[in-house]
Amino acid sequence: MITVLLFAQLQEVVGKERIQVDASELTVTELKEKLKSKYNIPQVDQVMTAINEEYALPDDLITSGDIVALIPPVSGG
Amino acid sequence: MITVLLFAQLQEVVGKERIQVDASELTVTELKEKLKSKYNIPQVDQVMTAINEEYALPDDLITSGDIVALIPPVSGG
Amino acid sequence: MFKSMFEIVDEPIQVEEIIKKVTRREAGAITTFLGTVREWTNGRKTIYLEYQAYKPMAIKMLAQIGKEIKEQWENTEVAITHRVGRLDISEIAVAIAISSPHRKAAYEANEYAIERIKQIVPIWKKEHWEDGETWIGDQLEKVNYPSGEPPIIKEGN
Amino acid sequence: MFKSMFEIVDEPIQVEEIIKKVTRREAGAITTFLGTVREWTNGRKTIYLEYQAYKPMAIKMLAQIGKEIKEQWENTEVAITHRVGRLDISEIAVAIAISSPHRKAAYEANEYAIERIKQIVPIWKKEHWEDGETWIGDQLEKVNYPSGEPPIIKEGN
Repeated sequence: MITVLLFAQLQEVVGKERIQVDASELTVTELKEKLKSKYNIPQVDQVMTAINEEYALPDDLITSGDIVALIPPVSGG
Repeated sequence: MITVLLFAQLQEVVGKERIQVDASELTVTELKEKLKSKYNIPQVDQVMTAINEEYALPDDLITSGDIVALIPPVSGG
Repeated sequence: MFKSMFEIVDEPIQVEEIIKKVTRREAGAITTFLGTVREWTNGRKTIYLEYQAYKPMAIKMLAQIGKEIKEQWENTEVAITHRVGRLDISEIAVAIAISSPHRKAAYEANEYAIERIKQIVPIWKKEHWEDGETWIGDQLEKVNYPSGEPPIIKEGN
Repeated sequence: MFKSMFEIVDEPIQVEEIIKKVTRREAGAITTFLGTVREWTNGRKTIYLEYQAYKPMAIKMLAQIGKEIKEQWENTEVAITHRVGRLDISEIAVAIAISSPHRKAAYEANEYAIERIKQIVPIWKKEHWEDGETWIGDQLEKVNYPSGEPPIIKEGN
């Protein structure tokens, strides 16, 4: 099981703060495809991803138990 | 009568915070010469001068009643 | 009491406290930057802002910025606090304090800190305008992964 | 109560007060610079500092710097307080606060302010070292009247 955290506009579009994805291993890109087909979030291509609080690359592997965050363009400061 | 204010090392060298100079009109340069001959302050050539709280040029005129300040290199901040 | 140098808080930011964190006998200069809620942006009136953070990662990224600064500017100390939740006009969203022996580094490092916050710290701002609301993103007008890489180098890479 | 934007004070400087003076609904950025008493300078240990000012002219010159800033950076607000008397290590000698709609101007104007203070404001610092004392001057390592002119243009010239 992979936990996916949502923030800002993504949280509002999906209506949830987190999604549980039933998978044991997949890449960031694969996860994004999965989320696109299951939820109506086209923005998912334009967000960065963090795995366990570290920024990740599209080919990075996510394994069961990981916490993934979808990170829309940040606007702090 | 012209009042001359002294600060920092000049105040310590002369041992006074102010000097009264008996003159009705003279230039900044003339005032400095007068001070050099009367008080032992060779540094006077290296200080800036203000007349009534405005920086002055060597040829600017000082008249009786003016307050002149001798301003050694500043070191605030 | 131990005070962390990098914090995400819900309450109003006390600037003096953050300055205290970086005050040291070696320092001759302390710069602070306060990001405050501005009423007007491009002719549009803001009523209030709402900030959301991915808190644990945001704190990590603030610490990362602190580390980058200490690598680039010798003998600096860095404290950054970002507030989340609802903020009214003129309230402080972020406070950055940098101390250093000399002023040049304190200015440069401070400006670097706010630039990096706007790049890598997972915090989002929602503008509540007179006539609507919107999440703000991509302030830097850059696409994501402009270099094809995330904006920080991971440890061990 | 009316608070002047440019002050010479004998008492410890309260940073929050100076920040309050420049806080405005139009501001999105406030920078502050604090000059603090550093213990070590070129391997020599400072015990304390003593500042002296030609107070009325110093206030005028601080106001002059504020004026120069407002001419160069649009929609900025400036407050500067300099302390005089005896200051111990880590105490604040000068505090500069600048607010502006955007951060770039707030940083630039702040750095300009401290540079100008070191050029034109009649304030002097006496270092009390472990092994002696001395009035500090000419920090910028320039001769006086480097251009043959005083460092500001007088009104009406």
